[in-house]
Amino acid sequence: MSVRLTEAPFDPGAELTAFTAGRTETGAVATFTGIARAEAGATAILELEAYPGFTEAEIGKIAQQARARWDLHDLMILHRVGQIAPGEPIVFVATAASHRRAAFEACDFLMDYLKSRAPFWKKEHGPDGRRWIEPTAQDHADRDRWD
Amino acid sequence: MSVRLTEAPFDPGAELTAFTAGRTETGAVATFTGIARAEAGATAILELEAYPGFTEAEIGKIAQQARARWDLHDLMILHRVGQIAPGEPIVFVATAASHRRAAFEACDFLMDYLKSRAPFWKKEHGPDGRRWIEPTAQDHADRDRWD
Amino acid sequence: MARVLLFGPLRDLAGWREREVAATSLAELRSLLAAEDADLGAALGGKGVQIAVDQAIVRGDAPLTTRSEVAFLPPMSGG
Amino acid sequence: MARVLLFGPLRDLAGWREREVAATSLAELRSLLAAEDADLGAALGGKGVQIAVDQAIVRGDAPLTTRSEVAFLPPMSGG
Repeated sequence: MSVRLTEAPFDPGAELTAFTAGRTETGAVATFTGIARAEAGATAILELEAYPGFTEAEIGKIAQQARARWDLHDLMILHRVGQIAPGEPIVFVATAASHRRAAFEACDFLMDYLKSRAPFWKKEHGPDGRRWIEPTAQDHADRDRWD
Repeated sequence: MSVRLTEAPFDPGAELTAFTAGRTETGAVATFTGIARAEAGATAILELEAYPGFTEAEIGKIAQQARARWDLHDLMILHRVGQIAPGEPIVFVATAASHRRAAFEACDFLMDYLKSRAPFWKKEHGPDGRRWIEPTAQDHADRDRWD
Repeated sequence: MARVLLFGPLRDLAGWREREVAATSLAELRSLLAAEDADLGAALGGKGVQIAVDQAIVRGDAPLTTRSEVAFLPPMSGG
Repeated sequence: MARVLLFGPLRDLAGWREREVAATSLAELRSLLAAEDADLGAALGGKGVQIAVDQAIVRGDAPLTTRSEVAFLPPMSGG
């Protein structure tokens, strides 16, 4: 299991290649990649701030919940911090299980929790200035599906 | 949108890299990779037979259903045929959308339909000989969730 | 001469994958194949076996031309 | 000298991200910060602001040592 933050851009494909390598019993790998949207020029740069140490530990608790709930062989969470340009990946989550239902559900669950509860502070730098973003009502509703 | 069959092994990571490249408005990419399981030595080789032309066309119909049902920017389905060794990827599905719920649900839907309805014939070559495989009751139940 | 294709367990049962058969209808083709190999004839009419003529699923009889491709598709395994 | 960290909009409001403050409890630390900057003092007590001492969330008052790290965490954006 791995939970990492990175200031540098990353390639989700390279992460998937490494995550799937050598798995002869896994059967199913689900992934999610979140990409910064340009929103037709409305957002130039996204700035994500974490609390190093604390943020990884809180995400690790979410990961442990997923492991308790589904029979997973492995999972990984990689999250960008700092300045992120449109088109760059923000988050990559991968789950490995014997069967696809567990892999899909755990990946979906991890994303819902990351989007609504993970300790990040997010600022959009757009043509109309800067603004801090909070989770949307949809983000909260998505997360509440798992209660 | 792309639907491909391949006799050669493929790297799901390389497919994901290509699928995500240059997407500045996509937001969300979900993928699923199905990998041949060794099942602790019980399965040595998996043999997958397709009906070239027909199989791609039938999968294309499933893909069109997904596009009608969810607001997708793109999708791809890549499927191995021929002799597949344990640990080798069998199927890779990727979906791109503005928001993660559409990407996840369409990917999940495509896999359920591929596993239960796609025109493939699958044979396991194990230590106890060869046997043809049909979809499991679980595969049918998974697909029926979408009716 | 329609081109006949067998898939999956049907191919194992028949011992061939592809043949040319002179038949002007699906019904005639099926009786020719059954006359040669009764087990195969029974299997071709078995539960869940679908027939595609020129890659489109057909039910009941269908005319065949010399260029027709007839595929017998046993229950599919999925991917 | 506890180390004080501000995140997100609190950092923008205060104009600093990290400072050393001499305080032996969280309550003392908060009054010192509020005495210096009333807007910040109000924001630190605002809705949804959590406080972590040495990376563990605390509620109410807490003693601080010279090595304590105090983080004020405004409502999180998620990833």
